[in-house]
Amino acid sequence: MNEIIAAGPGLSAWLILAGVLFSVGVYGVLSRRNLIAILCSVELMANAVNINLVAFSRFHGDTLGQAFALFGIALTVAEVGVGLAIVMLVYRQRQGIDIDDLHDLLG
Amino acid sequence: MNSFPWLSMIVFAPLVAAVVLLAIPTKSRTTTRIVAITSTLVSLVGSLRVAIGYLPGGGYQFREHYPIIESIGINLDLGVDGWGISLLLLTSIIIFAGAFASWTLTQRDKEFYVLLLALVCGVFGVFVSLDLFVFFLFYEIAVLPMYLLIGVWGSTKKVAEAGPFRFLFRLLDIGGKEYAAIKLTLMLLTGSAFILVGILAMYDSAGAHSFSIETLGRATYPRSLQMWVFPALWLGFGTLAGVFPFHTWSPDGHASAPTAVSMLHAGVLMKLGAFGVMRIGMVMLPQGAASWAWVVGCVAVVNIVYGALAAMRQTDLKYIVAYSSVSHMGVVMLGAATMTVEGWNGAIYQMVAHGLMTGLFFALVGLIYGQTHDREVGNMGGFAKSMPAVAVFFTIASLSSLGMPGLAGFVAEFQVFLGAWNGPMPWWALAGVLGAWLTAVYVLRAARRIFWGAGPPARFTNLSDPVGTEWVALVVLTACLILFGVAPRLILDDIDTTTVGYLDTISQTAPPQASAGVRP
Amino acid sequence: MTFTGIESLTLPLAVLALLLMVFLADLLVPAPSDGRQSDAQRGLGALTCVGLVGVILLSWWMPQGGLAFGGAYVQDAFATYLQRVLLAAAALGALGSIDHVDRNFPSRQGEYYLMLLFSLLGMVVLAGARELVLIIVAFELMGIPLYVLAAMQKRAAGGVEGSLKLYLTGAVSSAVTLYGMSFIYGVTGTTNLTAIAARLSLGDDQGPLLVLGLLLSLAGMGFKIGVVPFHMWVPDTYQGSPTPFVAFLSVAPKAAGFGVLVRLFVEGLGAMRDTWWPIVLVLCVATMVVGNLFALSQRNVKRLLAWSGVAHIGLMLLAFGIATVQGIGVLIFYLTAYVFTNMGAFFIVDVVGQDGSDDLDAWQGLARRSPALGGAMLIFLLSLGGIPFVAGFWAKFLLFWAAWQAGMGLLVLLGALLAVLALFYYLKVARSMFIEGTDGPAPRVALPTALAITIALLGVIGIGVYPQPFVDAALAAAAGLLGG
Amino acid sequence: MTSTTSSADASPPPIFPLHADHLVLNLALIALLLPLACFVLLALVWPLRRAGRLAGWLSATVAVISFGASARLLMLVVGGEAPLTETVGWLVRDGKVIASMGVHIDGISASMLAVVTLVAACVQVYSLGYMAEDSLPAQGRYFTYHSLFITAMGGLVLAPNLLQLFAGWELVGLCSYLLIGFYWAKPSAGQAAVKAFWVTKFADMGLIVGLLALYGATGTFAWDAHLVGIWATAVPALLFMGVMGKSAQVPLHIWLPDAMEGPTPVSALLHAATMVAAGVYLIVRAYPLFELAPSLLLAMTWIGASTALIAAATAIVQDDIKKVLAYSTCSQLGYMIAALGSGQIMGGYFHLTTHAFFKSLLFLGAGAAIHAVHSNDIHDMGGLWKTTRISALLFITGSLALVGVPIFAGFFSKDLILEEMLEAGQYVPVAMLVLGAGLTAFYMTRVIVIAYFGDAAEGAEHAHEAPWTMLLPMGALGLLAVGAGFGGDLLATLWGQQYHFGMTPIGITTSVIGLGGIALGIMRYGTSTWTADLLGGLRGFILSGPVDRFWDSAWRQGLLPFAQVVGWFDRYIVDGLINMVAWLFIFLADRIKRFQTGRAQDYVFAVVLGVVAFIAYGMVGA
Repeated sequence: MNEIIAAGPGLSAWLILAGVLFSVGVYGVLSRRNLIAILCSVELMANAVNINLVAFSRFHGDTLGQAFALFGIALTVAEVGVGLAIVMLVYRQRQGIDIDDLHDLLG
Repeated sequence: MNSFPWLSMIVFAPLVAAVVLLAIPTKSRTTTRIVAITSTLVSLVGSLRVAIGYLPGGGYQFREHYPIIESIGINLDLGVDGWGISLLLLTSIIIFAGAFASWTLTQRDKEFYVLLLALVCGVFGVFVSLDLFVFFLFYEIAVLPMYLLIGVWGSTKKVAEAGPFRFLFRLLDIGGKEYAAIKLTLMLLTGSAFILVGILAMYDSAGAHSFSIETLGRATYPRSLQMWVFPALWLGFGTLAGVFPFHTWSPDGHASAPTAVSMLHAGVLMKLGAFGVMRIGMVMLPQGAASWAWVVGCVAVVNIVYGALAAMRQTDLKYIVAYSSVSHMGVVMLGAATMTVEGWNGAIYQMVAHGLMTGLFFALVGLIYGQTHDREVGNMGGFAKSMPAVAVFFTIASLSSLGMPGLAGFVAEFQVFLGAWNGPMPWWALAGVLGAWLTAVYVLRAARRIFWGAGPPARFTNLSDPVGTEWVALVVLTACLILFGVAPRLILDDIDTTTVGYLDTISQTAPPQASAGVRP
Repeated sequence: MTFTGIESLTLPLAVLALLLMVFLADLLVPAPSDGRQSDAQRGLGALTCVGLVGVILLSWWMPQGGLAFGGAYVQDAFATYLQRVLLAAAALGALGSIDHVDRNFPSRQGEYYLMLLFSLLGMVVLAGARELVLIIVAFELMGIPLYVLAAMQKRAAGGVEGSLKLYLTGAVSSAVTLYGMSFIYGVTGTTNLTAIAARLSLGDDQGPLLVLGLLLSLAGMGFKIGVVPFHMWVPDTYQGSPTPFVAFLSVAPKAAGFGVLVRLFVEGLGAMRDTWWPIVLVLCVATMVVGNLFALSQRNVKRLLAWSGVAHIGLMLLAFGIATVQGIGVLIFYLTAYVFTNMGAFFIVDVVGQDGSDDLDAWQGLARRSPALGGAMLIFLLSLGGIPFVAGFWAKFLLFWAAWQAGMGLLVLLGALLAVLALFYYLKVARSMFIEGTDGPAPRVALPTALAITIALLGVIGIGVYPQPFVDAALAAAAGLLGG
Repeated sequence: MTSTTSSADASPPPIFPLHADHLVLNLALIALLLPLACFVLLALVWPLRRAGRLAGWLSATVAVISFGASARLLMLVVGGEAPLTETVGWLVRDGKVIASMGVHIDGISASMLAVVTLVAACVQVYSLGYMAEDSLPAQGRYFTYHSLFITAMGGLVLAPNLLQLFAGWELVGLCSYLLIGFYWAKPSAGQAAVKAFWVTKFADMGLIVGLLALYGATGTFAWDAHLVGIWATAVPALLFMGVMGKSAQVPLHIWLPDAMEGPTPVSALLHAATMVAAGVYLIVRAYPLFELAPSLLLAMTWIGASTALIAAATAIVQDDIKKVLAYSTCSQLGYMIAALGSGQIMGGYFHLTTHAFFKSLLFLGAGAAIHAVHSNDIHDMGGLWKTTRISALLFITGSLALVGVPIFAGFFSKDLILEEMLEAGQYVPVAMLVLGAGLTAFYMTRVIVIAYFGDAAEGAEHAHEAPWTMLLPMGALGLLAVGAGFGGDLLATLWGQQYHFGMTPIGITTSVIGLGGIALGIMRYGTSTWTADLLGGLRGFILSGPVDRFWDSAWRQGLLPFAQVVGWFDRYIVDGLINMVAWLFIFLADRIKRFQTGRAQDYVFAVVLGVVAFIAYGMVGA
């Protein structure tokens, strides 16, 4: 493990990039009020993971990570697809997609 | 030895009856009662059969064995010794009487009997279990139905509380039957959490992969373990036994509960706790018990005197009787704490005596309350005129509770005091004797205020003596009180054999100097 | 990758086949355009249920112990046990859903059962998955249909909101899980759990990134089973979703989630137990405490059961954290008991709530209006509370038994005391049913629902009275997994 | 399965070992168990009990038979039958009997049994007439209690050990409670009954502890055990505490005057002749224990003498004829205790027997007067001599015996006491007792003068003489009151002691003082009206009941408020803490609800927080 990081700035840079992207995504999820924007942020987090996977794959010199990333992309797509459907339901019910409007269930 | 499974019959007859009651879609009050009473009669006959068939010489007899989870050492292992027999008899007598005492119940009587019988099954189970786990299991069964029994069929005392804690009283609905029910249940189950921990600690430490009481009893536990497991068991079981300061469920619970439930709970269930402390705590953890005996005894003394004083202050009839239970259970615990033959004989005997006595008390209180719908002693007076028989039975119960020779209470208390005098701290006996006097003070005061005086107040015009089946409970319990008071050796010999056997085992595992060092 | 060992995939394939059958049937059955109920649509639920029973039976006839996908999937005793639990939960869930679905969204019945089966397929695979990619795929296969199912009541007030909350936390958690797994892969260079375990057992320096990966994965999984602090969706989603689905949601994903936790952290990263154990311990305590405390003041029965479910997860987490044969055995036994208990309880919630309110007030006098329902609910509540002669008692007791032997005495005490606290709110429901209220008409109970409740009840009592075969099987399954 | 032992041990011991050929034992058992059978019969067969008269005759017959058996028994014992003890095991410890029940027959118990059954038989026959005006169920109840009393008292007297004696002791206390409260509808009767029970039971605490200590020291309840060290004093001292309650010694005498609420025959039997003498009997019985405690004996002498004097002084101012007699009983019991304290068991016991006869006679006579005028007040009885001459004569006979006029029974026993005490050098107590004798003469004269010869009261003029059922037993007792003094030799034989009577200076002094008291009484009350009272302030002080007031304030300002405090503590502190815990949970649960905000982003935020915490742990911990 340590040798991986020690191997050069290459991998670390990618990992840091992925970490930053992931954090940005998290920040987006937490701060945006528009549901679509939140979905985008989720997508950003997923893509950060993909960068991670691909970087590791490149580093290990095998394709396993890339395959993993492909699966990840597919899953994210499915997930976001369902997410959009839910957003549509929200819109139909409330005529808006502001997440702050949704707090009927609590306590 | 007869191979007929007497103990199973005793334990499960009420359960079978409960299931039968659930299954038959009867609206008939009489059928319900016949089924219930028949099952209690079966248990009573079984208990008598076991008591008569028990051979002198001690040890567990009438053994039965059925596997439950053999792989981790849990079996339905049944058997009785002298202690078990006494308490089995007590339970079957009380429940037999209790089934009659609830005869006049009007609402939802079928459910009532189902729960009552389920509870009784648990009580019987505890007294005959030779498997610690099954012991615990039955223990929990015995505790839980109480919630509904009190919650549904209980009676409410409206307290108009003043003072700084007013808000608390209103918020928690103190005085309500639901409050009493949940308080009782939660306090007792909190206790059982400690019991569980103790049981697991013993199982683990013994390393025999068995919950068998005999197997665990043969094991020796490190002193450090005993030093904390015993108090855990004492607190756990002690909560049910009404040990100060965890007794406060008892007055509220007993006061709110319907007659038969009060009878059973004060009469038998509190004994489960004391029985647990002695049978599990003291016999199996002798070193821990010897080291803690002085605490157990001192708290028991507090119970006796404190309970009696608190009873003196009460104006609600049921609270008086309930606090008297707190006081008298102190006598049981005092006997247990002495770790002497006399003390233990007396403790077991006191369980029987107090069970019968308090059962009789609650049956009578139920009769009175059923007619007056008032439990305030101050409102009563002169009831002997319209209910002379109730007055007589009440007096007998009072006399037994204050230790009148010729009634069971004296035999028990006197032995306990003998044990206390010869135990680690002789002054305990003084407190016990003082408690007996205080009992005389409050119980006769109550009797005088209820029954004596010139005729009942105008609002109680329709009072009458018990009718029909209501007599059964009173007569049976009184007869037993006198019988066990006059001829104690009917059961004392068997109790004694068992006690001596246990104490021998203890003295082998815990050398006498361990207990000699108790006196600080 | 070859397809040798396809016979090991019997169970997932059977579920898939059933799924296709239902799909086909749904295509063939005409959906009433006006949204009215139809027998044919109702038949879909029956088909699902019967099919699932068939699959359960099949599980006794299929080959055991085989590998598939080159070791990515294993049909060992642990997987089989867990799958039977999952299938039973699904079958029971389908049975209990028939009436509800028919009442509330009659024209979308196929959709409902298909989603249920999709999710189930994911779970069934998850139970045997020993490879990170497969785990992730199965995890999502399990999760995504749940978002859909949660939103089935799309016009009801909280329906969409509950689904959205589930979705948002779920999506973030998935991303976190994936992120964590990417580190595990990155450090170990493999995605196969057996290979990871082998690498770790060599005693390599594990490094901070592996720890990071491990913790992130744990966080993601924690969402699915509802561990504090990833639990907050639980009560809201339960409240907003169709009740029979909640019955399923409250047990099956938990079982599958625990299955994958065991696979990943015991089988794969067992060597790093010292690292993850303290965190699990903290989570366990937090989950028990938070679940019970929040449940205390609930007046909505669905929310109450949701919070109590959180508390139960805390207890199961304790069993999981012990990670001994006894611990894992008890964990899956606990799940078994929990399936019957919780589902039965939720079905009754469904019956009582069919008039629109899940509030405690609607429960008043239930035991008088319908003694059978009241009695059944009481038994479920007692089982949840861990009272003797019902399944939950054995679960709780054995858990404490195992925990004690693993040296966690204080946690046992805490658990036992919190169990008392839990009884407070369980008895609150009992109080409503038995003590308060007056006579009135009994709530309508449809035949399938009644059947489902009865089966759950039989399960609860059956396990309670004769637990030995279940306990032995669970311990044997755990022993197979850990080689104990 | 545990091993089975031989079934020989299995059979329970026989309840009572009846011996067909053992006359002494059988007589004792008849005297003891026949009343028991009668009690059980009356208690269980309620139609019989409620029939009243029949129950009364049955009970009285049984009492007479019981007396017959006791008398025959006494004769046999006098005739030289060896002491006999027959017991069955009652309590066991470690397989060995530690306490047994049974009968112990020797001179003391046989003579006491005869006295008890004799007085009981007289009183029961008397009651047939006295109680005739009560309702039939009440009469049935009355005689039921009486049957129980004979059994209990017999059990006490025949006790083979102190434990059975204690059992009988408590049971006679119970009978006392029941009979004092016989008119339960009267509030004062209820209070008196309860008070009697509380006070005696309070004293019994000492008795119980004494038994415990005795057992602790010797492992038995035998009265002839050999005690050493502190227990040699402590055990008898504790036993004596019980005696003080039962035998109404100052300051525990307060219950006895109140006990006069019961029917008068009850006062005669329980509160004059037998039950209150049980304390004296206990000391006599357990004298081997008391002997070893000289300091205790000294204290007993002083307590007895003080009681004799104080009670006699109190009796002077009472207007209630029964209260006069009650205080007189206290006073006479003081004589007995003082005698025993000086080591004169023979004298004390002799006085016990004579006192039993003349005091019960006095009570029965008083009962006849009350029966005649329906009032207890001596002023309502004025001039009864004219209408009820026979009972008046009998009452005067009893009075003379009490006062100790020579040839009457009381003279001999009192003389014996004083003489022996003087020999023992107890000068001050003897002086107190002699003074008491004078007071006794004075108050009895006062009663007789006012009640029988005073100004004619309205009720007394129409009074009728008592029926024969009342007069017959009074006559019998009257004979004894006159003649029992000559039984000293008999008693001495039983005790194996020498007794010979001789006129001594102290006897003469006492007689003279007694006659002086009589003269003073006649002068004081025979000539002037009672309202002009010489005693003035003293009278007021005595009537205000200083001892009573002390106990009353101990109850009202000590025990009751303390119980209130305990009750408060229990409700608000002990229970309050538990409620507080419950409330805390409810409060907490209510407050933390707000953390579940309902906003999805907060939920995600929680997830993120958790993740961050995990990462932090990973960074720090790993």
